[in-house]
Amino acid sequence: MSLTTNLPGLSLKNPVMPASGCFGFGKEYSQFYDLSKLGAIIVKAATGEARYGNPTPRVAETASGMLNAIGLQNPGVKSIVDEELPFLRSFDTPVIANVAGSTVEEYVKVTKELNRSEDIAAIELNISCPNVKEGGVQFGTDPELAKEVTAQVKEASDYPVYVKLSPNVSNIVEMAKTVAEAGADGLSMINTLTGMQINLKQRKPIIANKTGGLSGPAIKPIAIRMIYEVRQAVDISIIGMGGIMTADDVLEFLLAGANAVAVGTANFQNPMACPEIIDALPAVLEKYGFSSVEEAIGKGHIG
Amino acid sequence: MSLTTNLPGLSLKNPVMPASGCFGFGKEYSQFYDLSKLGAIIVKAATGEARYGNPTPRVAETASGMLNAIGLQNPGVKSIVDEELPFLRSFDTPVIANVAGSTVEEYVKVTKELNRSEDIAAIELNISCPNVKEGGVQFGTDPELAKEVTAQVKEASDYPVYVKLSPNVSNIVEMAKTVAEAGADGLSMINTLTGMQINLKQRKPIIANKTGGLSGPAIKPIAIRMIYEVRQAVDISIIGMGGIMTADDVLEFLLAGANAVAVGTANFQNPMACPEIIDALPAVLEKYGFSSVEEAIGKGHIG
Amino acid sequence: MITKQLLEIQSHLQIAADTFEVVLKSPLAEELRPGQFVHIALKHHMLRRPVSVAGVDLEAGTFTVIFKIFGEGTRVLSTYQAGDQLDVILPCGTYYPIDQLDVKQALIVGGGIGVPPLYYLAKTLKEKGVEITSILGFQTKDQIFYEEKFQAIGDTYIATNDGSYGTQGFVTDIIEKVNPSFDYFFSCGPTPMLKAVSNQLAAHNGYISLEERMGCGVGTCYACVVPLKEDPQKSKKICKDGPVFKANEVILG
Amino acid sequence: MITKQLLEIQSHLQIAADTFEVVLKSPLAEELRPGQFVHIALKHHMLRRPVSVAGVDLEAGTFTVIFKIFGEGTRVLSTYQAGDQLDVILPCGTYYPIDQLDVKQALIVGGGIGVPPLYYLAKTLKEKGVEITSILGFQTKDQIFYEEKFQAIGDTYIATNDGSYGTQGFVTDIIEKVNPSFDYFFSCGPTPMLKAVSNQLAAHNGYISLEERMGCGVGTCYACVVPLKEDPQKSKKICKDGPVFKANEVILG
Ligand SMILES: Cc1cc2nc3c(=O)[nH]c(=O)nc-3n(C[C@H](O)[C@H](O)[C@H](O)COP(=O)(O)OP(=O)(O)OC[C@H]3O[C@@H](n4cnc5c(N)ncnc54)[C@H](O)[C@@H]3O)c2cc1C
Ligand SMILES: Cc1cc2nc3c(=O)[nH]c(=O)nc-3n(C[C@H](O)[C@H](O)[C@H](O)COP(=O)(O)OP(=O)(O)OC[C@H]3O[C@@H](n4cnc5c(N)ncnc54)[C@H](O)[C@@H]3O)c2cc1C
Ligand SMILES: Cc1cc2nc3c(=O)[nH]c(=O)nc-3n(C[C@H](O)[C@H](O)[C@H](O)COP(=O)(O)O)c2cc1C
Ligand SMILES: Cc1cc2nc3c(=O)[nH]c(=O)nc-3n(C[C@H](O)[C@H](O)[C@H](O)COP(=O)(O)O)c2cc1C
Ligand code: FES
Ligand code: FES
Repeated sequence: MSLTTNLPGLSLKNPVMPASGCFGFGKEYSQFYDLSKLGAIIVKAATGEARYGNPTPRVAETASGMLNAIGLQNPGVKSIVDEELPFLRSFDTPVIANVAGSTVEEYVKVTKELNRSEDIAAIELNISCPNVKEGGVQFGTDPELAKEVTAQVKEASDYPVYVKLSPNVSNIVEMAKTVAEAGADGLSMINTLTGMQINLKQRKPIIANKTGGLSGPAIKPIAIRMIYEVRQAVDISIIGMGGIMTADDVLEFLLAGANAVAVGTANFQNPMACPEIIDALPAVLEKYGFSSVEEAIGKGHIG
Repeated sequence: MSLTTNLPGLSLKNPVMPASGCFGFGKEYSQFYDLSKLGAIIVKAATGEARYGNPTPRVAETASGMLNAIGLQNPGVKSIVDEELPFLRSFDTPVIANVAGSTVEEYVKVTKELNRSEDIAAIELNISCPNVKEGGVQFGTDPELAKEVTAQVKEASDYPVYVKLSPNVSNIVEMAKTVAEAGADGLSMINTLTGMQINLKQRKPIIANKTGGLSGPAIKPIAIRMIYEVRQAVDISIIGMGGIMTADDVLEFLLAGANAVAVGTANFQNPMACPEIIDALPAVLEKYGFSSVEEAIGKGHIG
Repeated sequence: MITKQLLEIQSHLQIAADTFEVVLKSPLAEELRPGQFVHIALKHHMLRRPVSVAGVDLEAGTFTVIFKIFGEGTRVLSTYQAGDQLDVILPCGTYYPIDQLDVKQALIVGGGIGVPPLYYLAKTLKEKGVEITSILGFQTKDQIFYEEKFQAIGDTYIATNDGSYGTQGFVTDIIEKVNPSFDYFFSCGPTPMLKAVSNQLAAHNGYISLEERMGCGVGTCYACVVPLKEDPQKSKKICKDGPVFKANEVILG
Repeated sequence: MITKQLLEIQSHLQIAADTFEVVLKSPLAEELRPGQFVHIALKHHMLRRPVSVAGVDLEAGTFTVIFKIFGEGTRVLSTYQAGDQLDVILPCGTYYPIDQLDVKQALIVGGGIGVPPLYYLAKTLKEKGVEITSILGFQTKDQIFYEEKFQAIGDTYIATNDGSYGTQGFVTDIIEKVNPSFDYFFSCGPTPMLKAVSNQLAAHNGYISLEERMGCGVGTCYACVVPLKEDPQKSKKICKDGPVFKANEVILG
């Protein structure tokens, strides 16, 4: 059973990678298993300078999901390139850096700084973080801004660029087309949906930032729908994510049209989620009549 | 403990009503309990003529939610006015009619036909049904169309008009402001989020219509966030809904800013959901220090 | 009167591969008629699971359902034990209108998990003095259940898809071979089977029982409709107007 | 080495109002140090629940946790029984660095569910010959647990918010009244208590243990940070760099 899948700049031994923000820079989970097992690794967002992020509480639990408003806390791109990424060299798996910012200039600056690194294989352009006051989600919901930032980052980057789309839009296909035309090598979808939970005792939102991003199985139907629709409209590669917990879920994303998948929230519930899903995938593919991962991609579009 | 709440045209004995499409026209659930118990009843959508709706399967189960693509099946507004609504006369609870259509003309026609009925207290203008090919969701995602249909229906209606918003938008506050300015007496939010589930065996979407509307606890954080945001921007009444299963959930919606709430999917899991929630509500309000429903409305906005 | 009840499981037995027979005690057991179903809630699942009534024991005040593990919900159901409680809506839907029919000889045609309701029907007909011929289809030998119970009621023929037991092939093959005589046929099973049987027996009077994914199970949500032959723009609800229909009444998908 | 393990519950006892003591068997029990926590998974819940280690039995290869029902997750945990299995990540976080400290007299200040880790700490200190004074706060009398166990280790004072037992008021009232002598204090409890205690004892060396809502519990997600006094734009992760901090190291919210 071949699990390989090929995307621009990424020849993956299997289609499963941890999602940005749910795996730090790999150190912690490397205590649980050999990271070489992973198809790839998407690391936590990098911004131009170190960021503190939002006040706590930053997470809340919801029905089949969770809210988070970390607010892009990270040590800044320089420190990431010099102190975090080298650790991942020792593993036989490609690394994807996640680029964030408040202005087009910051996105470009981060991208250029990442060109310095030889530890990455691609960048994921995060225009969809709903948890920061400036930038973040606006880039992901306004096609003009999305186009601008994509074009400039693509121009600046030595690596293939995957644009990470926000699901908080009226028309996901329009956004996908826009960034594809602006030069994106691939898409990454979906980021979280903006949500809120109110603490009945305290009479205020649980998350200090008030709103947070909803992730987990709760949003899987929305992710599948968006990937399915985008797959029919653009032909660049898609890294699919949103609520993946099992190898069955991975196959559902492949059928919808994803070329590879990322696993986010599931890592928190089960630090062994990624390797367990990878181990289970061959049997699931076989059960549903597929002889490879590549064969399954986009096969949910008949009828 | 006073459970009353007052909205335009609706003096409710309690804030809990079944949501449109999840209660038919009341007959079936009247076998389970006395419908007079309910704060109000929102009945299934009415269109100008009878509609068959979508092919089956029309529903699927998801993590803490469900998808549906009924496609506005209904016997047509005339038959609803003459044959369905009179049944609800015998109960001591106001009825809200749900108005749908493919064109502004159809919406207006349905509204005028409903003026004939003496069995309703308000109408809910459904500009957000994601499951019909024409009309439906476009009205709910395009502010210009939403404004137009709201203004015309308001003009045509003898009853207060609650506009039911779609959550499938980049900017819910803009939509709310737009319909408020166009004359809406109240808002009803949220309708379902567009989603999909793929059948791994059949390699195609489970729902024959491919996409369906996601409802249930999975979407509650999105509903709460949208109501909270809209509450800060417009001051017309809000009927809140999306994933309500318990009296705790009702209080969360009140704190977010809803003046009353609707219960949809929960009815399917538990036909006694509405009366059980109503019975549990006084103790929940007391537990969290409220002496009436009205006192709790909007109280989650401190800090 | 349809109600929601918490019912205690009296017994819970595996009777074939992935197939379980569950006996539930209910004050409403005696009201359950052949063809009706019950709608079972599962914790942590939004939607209930419809399962047909496979028999009623009036003295014990119990009824039986038989289900096969299909997905997650039926898998959860299979882990229950005697003494556990189930949240059930019952009785749901219509029944075979056998009191209004003048039946002397009945042909029973069932496939897979369509077999359980037909056992209750066949037993009830037999008690009224009707002569029964049963033709039952299963995928493989290890999936067969209730063969002896059917045999005790009348001539019984079994088809398996893989030929591991009885006739290899479909129920329609047996109907053609055996050519039983009957004045009404009653069929339940997967839609392709119902279609084939209805076509084959188009010249006869018959009733079929349908399945569809359900939301409410009580008639409010319009999830479970089936279009009518007389006017495909009209439909009936399987959960309320069905699951039993005249064989020529509806369009099978 | 941090790992995820399926651990069997050896005993599960209610020890005070809404408060349960659970003993778990694990090959890693001996590695668990005072101050560390374990991260417990619950079916049908996305996030794990962090609970402190309240004791270790080296011979039995078991450790103890004590939790109070707070919301849905701890309610579910309270329904488990001996023999059931729990999916647990352990050991998590840092511990009180008692091996590096020169302690002769320790003051233990705990509030509510902050008390359990302090019992393990106090017992360990006592075994090293340290003299212990414990000041514990609870809401009401029926919530008090482990009083005798603390008493067996050293002088123990109890405060209750409502005065239903011991001193009415807060642990800080007792500290003021008793004025115990100590070279290090160790405190765990609700943040307002930690703040009050840290202020009151600002002139002393001490360690506190913090709580925050967690995502991963292992240091990857940045959910559980606390800002540092030396530079509030810098932070540490409670799950990995904590939960134990020097009393003057972090800014309490
Ligand atoms: C009127 C009626 C009577 C039935 N009687 C029986 C019976 O006696 N014995 C038996 O084994 N099965 C019976 N079925 C089928 C049974 O309801 C399904 O096998 C069961 O719902 C599958 O649930 P799951 O969670 O295992 O599968 P999943 O695929 O995990 O279920 C997902 C969703 O799809 C629905 N679903 C999937 N397959 C079906 C189906 N064939 N029909 C209706 N809903 C479906 C489920 O109810 C659930 O909402 C009957 C169905 C109907 C409509
Ligand atoms: C390091 C650490 C050690 C702890 N040790 C203990 C202990 O020994 N005994 C004990 O009873 N409790 C302890 N707690 C608190 C315990 O984790 C919470 O009471 C518990 O998570 C509440 O879960 P719930 O499902 O009952 O509440 P819910 O409110 O339903 O939980 C919802 C979400 O909020 C989180 N949450 C709510 N309150 C807290 C809290 N105070 N701290 C962290 N997360 C919270 C939950 O983990 C969950 O993710 C500790 C917390 C931390 C951080
Ligand atoms: C705690 C947390 C932090 C996240 N941080 C980032 C981030 O820094 N950059 C990013 O692009 N996405 C981030 N995400 C989004 C995830 O990468 C992923 O798109 C989303 O969670 C959906 O997948 P899931 O349901 O599997 O978690 C974060 C998600 C969570 C839960
Ligand atoms: C089966 C089904 C049918 C629905 N039909 C309608 C409808 O006809 N008109 C409408 O405005 N909303 C309709 N809705 C949306 C609900 O009224 C409600 O807005 C939504 O389901 C969210 O609430 P819930 O999570 O409590 O179900 C329907 C929902 C479901 C599940
Ligand atoms: S399942 Fe709701 S109408 Fe049949
Ligand atoms: S909980 Fe994830 S970093 Fe602490």
